[in-house]
Amino acid sequence: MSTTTTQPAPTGHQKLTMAQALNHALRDEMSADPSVVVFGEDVGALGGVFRITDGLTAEFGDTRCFDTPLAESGIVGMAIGMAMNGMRPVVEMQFDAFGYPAFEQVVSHVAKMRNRTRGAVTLPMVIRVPYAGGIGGVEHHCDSSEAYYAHTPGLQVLTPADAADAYGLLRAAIASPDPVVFLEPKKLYWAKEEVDLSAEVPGIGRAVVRRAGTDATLIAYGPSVPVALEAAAIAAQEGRSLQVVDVRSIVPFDDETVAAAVRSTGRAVVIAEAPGFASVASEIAARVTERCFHSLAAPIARVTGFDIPFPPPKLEHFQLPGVDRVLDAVDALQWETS
Amino acid sequence: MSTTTTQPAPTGHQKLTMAQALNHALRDEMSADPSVVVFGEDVGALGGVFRITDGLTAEFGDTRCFDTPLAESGIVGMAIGMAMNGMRPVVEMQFDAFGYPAFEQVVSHVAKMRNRTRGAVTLPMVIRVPYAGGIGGVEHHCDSSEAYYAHTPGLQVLTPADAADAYGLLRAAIASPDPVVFLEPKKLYWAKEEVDLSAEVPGIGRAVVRRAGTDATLIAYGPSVPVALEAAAIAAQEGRSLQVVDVRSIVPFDDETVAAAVRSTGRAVVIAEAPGFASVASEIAARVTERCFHSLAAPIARVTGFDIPFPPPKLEHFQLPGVDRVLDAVDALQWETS
Amino acid sequence: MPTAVPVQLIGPDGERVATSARAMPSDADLVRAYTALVAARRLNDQAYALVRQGRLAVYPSSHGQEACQVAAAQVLDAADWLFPTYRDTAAVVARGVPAGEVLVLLKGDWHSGYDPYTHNVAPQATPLATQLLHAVGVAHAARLRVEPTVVLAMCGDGATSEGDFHEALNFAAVFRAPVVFFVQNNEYAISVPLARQSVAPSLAHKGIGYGIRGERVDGNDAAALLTVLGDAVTRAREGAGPQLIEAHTYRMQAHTNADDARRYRADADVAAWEHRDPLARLSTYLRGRGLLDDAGQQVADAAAEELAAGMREELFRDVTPDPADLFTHVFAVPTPQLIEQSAVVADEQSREGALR
Amino acid sequence: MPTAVPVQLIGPDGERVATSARAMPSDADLVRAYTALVAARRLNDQAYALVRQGRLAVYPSSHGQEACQVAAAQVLDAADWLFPTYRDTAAVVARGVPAGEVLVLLKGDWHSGYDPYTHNVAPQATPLATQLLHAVGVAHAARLRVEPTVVLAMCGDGATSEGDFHEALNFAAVFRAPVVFFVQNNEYAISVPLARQSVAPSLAHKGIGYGIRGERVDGNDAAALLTVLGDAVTRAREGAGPQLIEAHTYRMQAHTNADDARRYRADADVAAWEHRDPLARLSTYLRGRGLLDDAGQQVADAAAEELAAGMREELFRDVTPDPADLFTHVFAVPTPQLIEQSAVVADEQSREGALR
Ligand SMILES: Cc1ncc(C[n+]2csc(CCOP(=O)(O)OP(=O)(O)O)c2C)c(N)n1
Ligand SMILES: Cc1ncc(C[n+]2csc(CCOP(=O)(O)OP(=O)(O)O)c2C)c(N)n1
Ligand SMILES: [Mg+2]
Ligand SMILES: [Mg+2]
Repeated sequence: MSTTTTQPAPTGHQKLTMAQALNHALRDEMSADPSVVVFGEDVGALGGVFRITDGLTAEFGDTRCFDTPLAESGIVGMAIGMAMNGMRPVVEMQFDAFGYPAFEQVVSHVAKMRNRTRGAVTLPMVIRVPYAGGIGGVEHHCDSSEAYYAHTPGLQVLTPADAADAYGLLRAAIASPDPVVFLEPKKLYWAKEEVDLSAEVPGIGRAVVRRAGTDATLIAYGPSVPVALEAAAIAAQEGRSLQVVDVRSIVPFDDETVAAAVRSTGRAVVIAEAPGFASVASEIAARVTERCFHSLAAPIARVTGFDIPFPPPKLEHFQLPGVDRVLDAVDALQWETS
Repeated sequence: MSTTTTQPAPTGHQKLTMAQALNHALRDEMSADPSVVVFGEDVGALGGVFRITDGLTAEFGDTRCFDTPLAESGIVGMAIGMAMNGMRPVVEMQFDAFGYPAFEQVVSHVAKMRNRTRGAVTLPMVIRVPYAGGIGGVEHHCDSSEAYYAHTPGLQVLTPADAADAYGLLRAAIASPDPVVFLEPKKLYWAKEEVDLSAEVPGIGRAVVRRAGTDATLIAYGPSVPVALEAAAIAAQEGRSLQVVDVRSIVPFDDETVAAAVRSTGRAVVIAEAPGFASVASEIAARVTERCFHSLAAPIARVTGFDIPFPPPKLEHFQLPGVDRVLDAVDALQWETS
Repeated sequence: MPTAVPVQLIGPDGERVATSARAMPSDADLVRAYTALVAARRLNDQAYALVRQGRLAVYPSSHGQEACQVAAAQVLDAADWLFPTYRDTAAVVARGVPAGEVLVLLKGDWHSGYDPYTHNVAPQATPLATQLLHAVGVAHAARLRVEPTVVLAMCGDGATSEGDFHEALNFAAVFRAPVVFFVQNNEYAISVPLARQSVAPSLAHKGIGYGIRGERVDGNDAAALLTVLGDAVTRAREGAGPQLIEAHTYRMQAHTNADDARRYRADADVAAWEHRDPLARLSTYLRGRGLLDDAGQQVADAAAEELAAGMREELFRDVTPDPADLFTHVFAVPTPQLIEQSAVVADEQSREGALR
Repeated sequence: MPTAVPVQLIGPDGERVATSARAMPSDADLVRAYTALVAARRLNDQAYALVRQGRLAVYPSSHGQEACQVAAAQVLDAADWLFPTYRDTAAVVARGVPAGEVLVLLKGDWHSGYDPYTHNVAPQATPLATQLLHAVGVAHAARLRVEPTVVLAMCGDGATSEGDFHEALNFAAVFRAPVVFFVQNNEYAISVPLARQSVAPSLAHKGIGYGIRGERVDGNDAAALLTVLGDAVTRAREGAGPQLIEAHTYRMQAHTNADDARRYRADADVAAWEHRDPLARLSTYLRGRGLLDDAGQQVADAAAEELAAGMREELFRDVTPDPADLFTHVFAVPTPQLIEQSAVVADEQSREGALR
């Protein structure tokens, strides 16, 4: 084991950025299981453009963490083959929009292999995708691409909203017997939090109530969770009690937790950066309505990205669901009718 | 002009299959506008595996309708360049799932070119996709891929449900200054109907009420429209009056027509073949609920494909929303509460 | 640089080609290949008949390409892997997978009917060229574990145009993955002739751009195929990295039964290939060398007939696939959503049952 | 077959290479190129400074690659097309697009700041290799209309690994599209060195697999670039179909300012390229031949300084992009949904305005 790695050893509670937490998760899984391999563009010597794979090649050697030629379909396709042959590949798509060249491999193979072989061939693999906006990226670097994956049966789709979840969910993803598209909210990479590295690897498919509240429920995931929490904090000052649910696992979806939360308040707003049309937010609004219709005082509102290509850096704040827009949506939840 | 073409001349009313209607639309647009070019896999001498381009090469020459090397990203990418340089390409993806290799070109370029150049470069092009199930196709030949396109801002997404609409909508798509993903329900290719070839080219973005009804509204598009109509016919015998709306234009969506229809009945079922999660059906349920919440006696139901990879031929009827399943959903619309 | 002319060991007349420097396979290998060829041809013909009888939904036949099919299977060791396409049913069967299991896909019962690990045969791939990357991954994983596995990955001439072909060859080259890419150039991709697919001197020339050795072989000459593919497998096994082999052959029938080949090629074009038939050629050669006689032919025919009988039996057996399977094999543990959805189907079925 | 050694006309020492059979560009062309080189270098340096000053979000510099940039623009006619990448700002400017318009992308005001039709320059492409296919389409459309257009399409060494590179070269070859594919091999794709990208003898060898003529040229030798690219453009214009040119150059700076190149390459590696600088080389040659003197240098410097001053002026001008534009340019006619959504923003803005 090399000594060049800069992170502290992974034991117990630590203050970590989400990026560091993800790095720890990779290291811990690579240590625990020699079949875990990490590859993609610039993940080796450079440690990834976001440094998520920092030090892995130095620590585990370049057969365990390595750079590939520049071709995303190639990366995912090769990962499929390696997963077929005993490995647990974790691959990185450098940015959201650069996952699209791999779309056929993801939809037609990653998602289907277990199914087409009736369970004979399984693909324990993780596709990590730094996604969404908020970092002033130029075009093609800010897409919220979760709907494409979530709509595709056979993929698990996870997205953490803080460092602790990043650590736990990535470990769970790597340990999963089935493929996971792991969406990392870029703008949260550098947010620091307490992380318990010795906690048990969590189950996939559990939403969590991040803040209790009685008047309305904000349903968010990934980059929108901090927005929801901030909105709830402000609303509290204005005398309105907002509950915040962090979806975490888009597929499988935790209907129980989300529906219970909405039932308890009778009003809800779904928040997501992606364009709203035919999105995960649409799904949440639709399925929660199906389950909670008679508990609802108002239709579930959606605060999402507009149905436009992601804007240039100077305009991106108009596209991202911000606290004000969330609070506007809460205000519009037909309070007079209750 | 060659004499080998077998279709009758395009004038006035005719009984045509949807496949023939599409062929007429291509021919009429190619005749009207020399910048319209058709290309893809097997669209030349063969006339397409579904014969939609039958006779075009013979009639217009192989610079107007031609085969390309076998590469979908190449086809769409080349179409982008041709559209940039004065042509109106109409390309064919041979089957739904074979459009996925072109996904990056579609999402990152086709959908965005007008936007990124602030209108300086526009892409008047049509991507034709034979889609959905019901023909006993093996894996990868039956996907309902509309959600991927509908979720992508910058694409118009159309799908006809009968021969007349196939003719009119394809002409409208080719005439449109912006890109259209034109989804052709394979299982309806051979259904024959009266088509008025001299009718005016319709506007894009208009849903249509296919059948009047007062008790509940069935909202469907493409391959599910005939299912909805059949369900409505059966329900009528059982004394229930079902209205049927054919969406036709998924993007832009005709909120006015659909919401008015649902308001008039107070109950609705959305029907679509695609897996339901984060789908166009989710969107329709969510947006109609947003608009009609207080007119609804029950939550809008969805009858969609399950969240599973498309089944093998012998099992596909379990996946496709059938008349019985639609009627079950109608029965479950909480009639006791009204 | 690939040779200007494809390697040929036995000419269309069944005679040994004097000019070739390449070694002839052993007599035993040739006899084994011949038996397999007879079986492969029978398989193709039987499948074609089963389509007409409505027992198979569709069949992309390798009629005329059987030498490629047989050689691909024969050059591999048991621990090696084969990555076939939809057209390579005969190769999969030659590798030992029961025909009935292979045809599950085209019969429509399920997407794939065999366990890929039993014979190390990947599911037959439909999305063109995608499987080549999986092959690279399998090979690379084996290499990391220092296993002697070689992967033989098949595709057609048309598939070489796809981006995944490029990425697969490049990845294999850069990682020195032991993959033999085996292109069956049958001159057509459905209706599109090779000339509209590529204007390179040959498809084997594509190797150069990746630093991969490319070779051309007569795809209707089982002997040449055994030698060329066998040598490529050996080189790959010895660490020479990936190899690209282009076999020149011809699709004698339509793309599938659903295709109408007369729309795009003349019967005369097909007829020109009749005399290059791989079976006749090897048969003549073996008979000339005294390695095959009427008795031997009868044995081969009997084995082929047994295969065909088994196919008929399998395909006339009506299987009612269980819809519950649709939900069971999406994830290791079904999601709550899938449990709900499968209950819908179960409920429908029980009500239907009750009605009966 | 590409040559074993890249074409070089002027050596790193500024001397004419005696061994090359290729013609030297005219004196006028070389002087013109030199002025453009000085401007391109100044542009790179100025942009770098503007990043540090927070006026540009990011800048992928072509420092060290300016000879490629300048030659790419200079060999084209006005009606020809240029397809640049994110790194080819200098080429776009050399083609005549105002620097201020080009930098709109990296400044963050909009995705692309120039009208592509004014100078026939496509928007700078970020998704790697995708633009090569657009180039083929533009060229094919021109060819169908029997226009003499040639398209020069640029990409990096890394981008050659993408599937779209393969599809673009093959489409161009099959359709004989007049495209010059111009690969600037600067030895790195962000942190990944060429050796991990390809093990082919050269990237120019990739042409062989498509039937495309490939050539290698010293990417720091403006003279060689003008000749090799110029000849390729001429061949393409004359109907010889697509051409592939690989220029051997080096990325002297980090991938962008956001990158830390020391993580993956030694400063010494970079230093080894210092003496191959394209500016110094052409300057020495021109001075040696009496085509450049101090006065001439001053003129070039002054023009470059004017360019830089213009850049500063443009970039220190604060532009407040209008959010309404976000909705205006999605479709020719905004959908009802976009009208609703833009009203949300307008309402927010008016309320914010009211608050002030
Ligand atoms: C990605 C993709 N695009 C299109 C198709 C449809 N398709 C199936 S077979 C075929 C032709 C393939 O030709 P070739 O690779 O030469 O193989 P052959 O059928 O001749 O064996 C096409 C276009 C597909 N299966 N996958
Ligand atoms: C499809 C795609 N994948 C990944 C990226 C991220 N990316 C941007 S530049 C780059 C390296 C490109 O290297 P090369 O083609 O050699 O060009 P250079 O930057 O050296 O000019 C990468 C990986 C991208 N832009 N597009
Ligand atoms: Mg073929
Ligand atoms: Mg480079």
